[in-house]
Amino acid sequence: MTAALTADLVRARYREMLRIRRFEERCVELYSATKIRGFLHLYIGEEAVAVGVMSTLADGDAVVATYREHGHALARGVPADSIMAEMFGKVAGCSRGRGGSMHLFDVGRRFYGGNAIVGGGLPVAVGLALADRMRGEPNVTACFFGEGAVAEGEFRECMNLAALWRLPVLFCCENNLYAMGTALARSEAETDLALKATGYGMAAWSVDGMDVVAVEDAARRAVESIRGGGGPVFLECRTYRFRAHSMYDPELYREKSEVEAWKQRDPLLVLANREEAAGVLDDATVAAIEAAVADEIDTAVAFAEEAAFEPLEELTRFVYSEDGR
Amino acid sequence: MTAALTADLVRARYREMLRIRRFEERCVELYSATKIRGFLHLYIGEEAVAVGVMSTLADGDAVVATYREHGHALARGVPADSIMAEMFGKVAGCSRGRGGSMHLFDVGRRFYGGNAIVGGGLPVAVGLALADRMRGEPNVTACFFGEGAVAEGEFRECMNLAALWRLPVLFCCENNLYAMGTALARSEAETDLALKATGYGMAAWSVDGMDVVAVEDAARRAVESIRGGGGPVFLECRTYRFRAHSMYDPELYREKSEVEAWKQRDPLLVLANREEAAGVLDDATVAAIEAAVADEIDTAVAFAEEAAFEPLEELTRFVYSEDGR
Amino acid sequence: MTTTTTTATQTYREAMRAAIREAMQRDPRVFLMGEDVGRYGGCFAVSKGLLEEFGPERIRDTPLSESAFVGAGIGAAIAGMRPIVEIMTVNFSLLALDQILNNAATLLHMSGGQVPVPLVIRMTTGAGRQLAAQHSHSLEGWYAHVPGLKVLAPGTVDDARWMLAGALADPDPVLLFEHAALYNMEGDPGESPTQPDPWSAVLRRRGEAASVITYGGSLPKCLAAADALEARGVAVDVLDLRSLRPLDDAALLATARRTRRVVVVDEGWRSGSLAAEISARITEQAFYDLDAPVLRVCSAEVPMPYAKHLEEAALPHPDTIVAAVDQVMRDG
Amino acid sequence: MTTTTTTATQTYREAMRAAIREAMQRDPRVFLMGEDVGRYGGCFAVSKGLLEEFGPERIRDTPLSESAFVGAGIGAAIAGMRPIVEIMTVNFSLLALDQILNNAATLLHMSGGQVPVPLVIRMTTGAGRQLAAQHSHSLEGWYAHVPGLKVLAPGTVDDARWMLAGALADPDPVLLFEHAALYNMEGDPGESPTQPDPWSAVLRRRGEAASVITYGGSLPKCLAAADALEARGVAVDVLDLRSLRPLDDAALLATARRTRRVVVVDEGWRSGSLAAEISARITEQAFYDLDAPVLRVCSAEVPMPYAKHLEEAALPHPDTIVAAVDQVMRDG
Ligand SMILES: Cc1ncc(C[n+]2csc(CCOP(=O)(O)OP(=O)(O)O)c2C)c(N)n1
Ligand SMILES: Cc1ncc(C[n+]2csc(CCOP(=O)(O)OP(=O)(O)O)c2C)c(N)n1
Ligand SMILES: [Mg+2]
Ligand SMILES: [Mg+2]
Repeated sequence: MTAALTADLVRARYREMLRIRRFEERCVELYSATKIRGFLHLYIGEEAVAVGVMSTLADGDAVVATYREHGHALARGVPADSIMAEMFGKVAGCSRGRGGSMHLFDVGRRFYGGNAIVGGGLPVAVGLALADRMRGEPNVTACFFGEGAVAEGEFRECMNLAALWRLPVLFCCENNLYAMGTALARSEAETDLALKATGYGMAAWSVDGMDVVAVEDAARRAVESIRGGGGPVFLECRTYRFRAHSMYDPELYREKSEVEAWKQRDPLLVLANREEAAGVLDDATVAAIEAAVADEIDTAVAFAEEAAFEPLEELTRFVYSEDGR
Repeated sequence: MTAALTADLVRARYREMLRIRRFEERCVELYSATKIRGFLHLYIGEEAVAVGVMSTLADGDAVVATYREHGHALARGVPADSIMAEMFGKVAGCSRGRGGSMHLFDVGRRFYGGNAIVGGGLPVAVGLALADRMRGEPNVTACFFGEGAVAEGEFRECMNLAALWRLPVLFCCENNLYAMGTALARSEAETDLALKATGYGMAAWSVDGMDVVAVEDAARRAVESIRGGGGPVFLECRTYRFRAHSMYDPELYREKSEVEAWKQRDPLLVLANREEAAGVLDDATVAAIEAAVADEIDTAVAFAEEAAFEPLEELTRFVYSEDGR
Repeated sequence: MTTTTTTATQTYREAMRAAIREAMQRDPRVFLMGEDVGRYGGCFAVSKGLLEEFGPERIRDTPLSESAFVGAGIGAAIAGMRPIVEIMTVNFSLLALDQILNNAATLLHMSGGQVPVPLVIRMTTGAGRQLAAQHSHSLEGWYAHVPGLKVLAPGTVDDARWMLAGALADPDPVLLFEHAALYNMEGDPGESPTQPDPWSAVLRRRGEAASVITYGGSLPKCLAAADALEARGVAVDVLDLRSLRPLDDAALLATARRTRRVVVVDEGWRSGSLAAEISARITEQAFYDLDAPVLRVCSAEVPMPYAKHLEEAALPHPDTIVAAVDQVMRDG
Repeated sequence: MTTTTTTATQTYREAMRAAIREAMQRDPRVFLMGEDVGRYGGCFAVSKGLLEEFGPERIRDTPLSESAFVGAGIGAAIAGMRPIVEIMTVNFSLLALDQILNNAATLLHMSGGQVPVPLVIRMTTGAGRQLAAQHSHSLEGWYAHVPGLKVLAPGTVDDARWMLAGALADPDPVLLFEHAALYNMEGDPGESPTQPDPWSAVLRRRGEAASVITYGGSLPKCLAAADALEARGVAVDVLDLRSLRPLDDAALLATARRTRRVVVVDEGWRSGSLAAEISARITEQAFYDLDAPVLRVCSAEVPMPYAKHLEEAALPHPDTIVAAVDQVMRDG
């Protein structure tokens, strides 16, 4: 498969990861400028996971993510301006300003959020897959969650239910080693996450989550197997969060040196250093990509700035459906 | 160890299992006579599990059971009369008539109930063990639950927490193949329950739950290892429920023939047919045991009949402690 | 579809079963999912026989994983199915509350209107069968506190037969509470709905002396109390709320203003009960029309005891309701 | 124990930390358990520094397993320890509700008095920080519905400093709700408790025009409203409930009877709010002493939106409280 990674694809993946990186860097500035509020969880360092997995999904497939989902939304094709507008709390936002950073939605792209309860998105993903299965649709539901979620009962119930009913779910575990300040070894008695899947009779494998090509290959195998009726797959992506858990995290729980070591494996560098990238990502190309990305983000920020706030009279809309009573 | 099973012990175990059997048979009559109400879940057929495990516990150890706990209470030494009085709803009952069949308690014997939420007792057991551990007490907490509970998130969270903190818990899974009408294979993607424990890095083994000697040997090994600081153990006891799930179960989900086949492995027969029992359980001995058991149960019923009901003025007692405010 | 036409009297249980069967026959998107709904026949035998008729895909037995299968119902509803999720009893629904409150009730709002959740969750509620402290809760009032949810409580065979269709037709999550003590109640639901849509309250008795406002399992008790009062020449309104969220304010105020004396009967624990909300609403909006303070008849504030005499003492009864009506008529 | 003596003003956060530290120094049975209470320093930094002082056994980080570690707290309490379990926010407590309601609240009763559960559960509650629909609930009123539980809501630095000891001294399960918006509030808790025990309400302002009854995160808003009214020559009572279960009925009735006009302020959703219970109780017991119906100022019935202007519009504010007081004074 790696052979299939043409120069175009190398550029495309690099660009996609850079979009996420620069988008979030801008979010940090906008947070300091109090344009963005609430919790802001950055995906910086983990871009290869969302980009690698999303590139294997079809339009009909569904996605469920967590509160750390800017990258997933961007990689799934949710327009940057509607995401930025959402974080500005504007009506033009992808959730009309009701959700904010933690609750990005885009049903047209089957992007079902944006769930801020750890493990809370998994049952929903199982249900989306159940519906596809009952209707004989060939879709796969990709569900992203952190390794911290593995300790939640909801995770374990869902792994069993999906395996028992052989539902088309890709359980994509983003193992960035920490749940806020809790290292995996202080959260799980057995830290080999893929091993857990065997307790549910589910196929499982681990992949280097800093290498977008490796993630894409692993995800493609998983998605093909799932689509072929092979039942759910648990995919552990070994990655790392370069930034704090959120904007309010003093990072007392890890050494700067550890962070630095992982930064040596920055997914942008890892891709640039792969042989397929040789000569493809020259300075001019990268500069051009940077420029295009900067453009897109500037446009998104301008769009968000100019967008309107929802009128106060609309406060209680969307509590119940308008076609309901 | 089996060698340690002297003639006295054979008689003792037989007698203990018979006590439970006859006690519950009487309960059925009393249920029809509407002396006992609410839900009544019978343990008949599974006696070897409670008797085998309890015989390995010390006074300081703690026990947490389910709504199917008459056998556990009796085997733990809770007096038959206080259990019967409880089911009659009398103030002399082991829970003052507040709990009934599903909520038998006897703190003096560290018997912490009697929990009617499937999986609900496990976190409590983990906490009892945590307290012992923090205080350096050598106690073990034995937690009984059915195989159906394995699907609950609470079970999975507790397995992980106990293993992570290496708490002195014996997880005793009574695998009687059905959760109400749901066969294990329709509840778990992986039906090898002991295998699941590996996902938590916990020691686990399975045992013939119809053979009290086998259960006792397995439980003794487990309890010794736990007491020795080896961390929690998951013990699967393969058993079978001879009666309906409760008083209202038409048993549409299993074949009479299956029930009959398991009755050939009645724990009373299995023990009687063991070599250690040869010549020990002659007709006279069995008759004497039957007589003694019948006596005990008659006394318990008479006690329950004569016992008083709690006065209505006491209705709202025990909502808060009386030494509280 | 003779299977769905109802022949004269049937039980509340049979009516609910007929409603489920009819919904499944009419709409292929509808399926029933929950613990022991299939092979066992339903823990209260409501779904008995449906597995044979519709098969295991649509009468779907689940493992004991309340959070996962309720959440799966949410996901399936989002994707266009019309799941009916059965939770054996409201006590166990606590294990699925994260999914119900944090997802079912919020997804439409969090997504800015993109993700409606047309899910129906059925569960039994209430005490009265000596099932003690972990199987006797009445938490429907709790659920009625949550914006984004709708809550129905069929208290008659008629509503057991016809309310479900309204719940399934609704685009938002609807919780249906069936009081376990009602399953054997008999009545004739007729061939078609006679009541208005499920969301409005219905006056089950009409009188001028006072208003008794109730729902679900307490309705038969209130009707019995009304009969007893009638025998003494005291005629009262008995208003059946039917929908606990939204509440039919107009109906509440109409009866309160007409009789000027109100008793609310609710099996929930008194403090923080739905009865408190009804009392507060009536007082807020009809204070000057009342001749006496709104009274509440609720359960004693005790985890339900097993012993029959204690459980009975903890619950509302026709005689305690009659006493409350006498009281509210003496007041002022 | 200089660490526990308080030097003049400190924040609500520091006061809570001092209370925990003092409890742990005084009683070896006390320990703190929850997600990120240790290495991370507490998600709201309440427990910052305690790991270094007491070590990982007594400042115990847990996995993300709300049901297991809350239940473990119950078991440890039963066995004689005095756990303080921290749940990051009330929204996540839904995952532990089975343990809290079906075990902590019922074990004493189900066992006929044999199994008290001396457990303290601390959690943050409330909105106001643009955390949207899954992180902004105010469910303390829900918990106050449950017999067997006690519920406290410290609304001042003083109570943050001194209430915990009372909660730990209680033999039954006590839930302590800390409104996240209060952590940076400053005050001087003094060297020892000045307030009565945690279970009685306290009059924070005294006036004759009307009574404002509130608790927790809404207290500062009510005090601001009282100031604004004062400036206009209108003096009101501001009653801080402090304990939501049990409720201090005597204090509720005393203020209601004296001013004859009551406004209840509660951040919970209006329908089924704790404010409804307070309205119902006052009406039941002091109907003839009231000059106007009890009014409620609550949150709009909407899952909390993210956008600042929408969130603010959904919550009670000093001006909406002032408006309600003006209203209740116009009434009747
Ligand atoms: C049920 C629940 N418990 C606690 C939290 C608070 N919380 C938010 S993110 C987080 C850490 C989750 O870690 P992980 O699953 O590894 O995802 P990551 O943040 O590392 O991407 C916690 C504890 C929550 N949101 N939901
Ligand atoms: C959380 C929860 N869900 C459902 C029930 C209803 N219920 C009571 S017993 C039971 C079956 C449990 O099966 P298992 O754990 O195997 O124990 P067994 O009855 O076979 O001993 C069920 C579903 C319950 N009590 N609690
Ligand atoms: Mg993580
Ligand atoms: Mg079983």
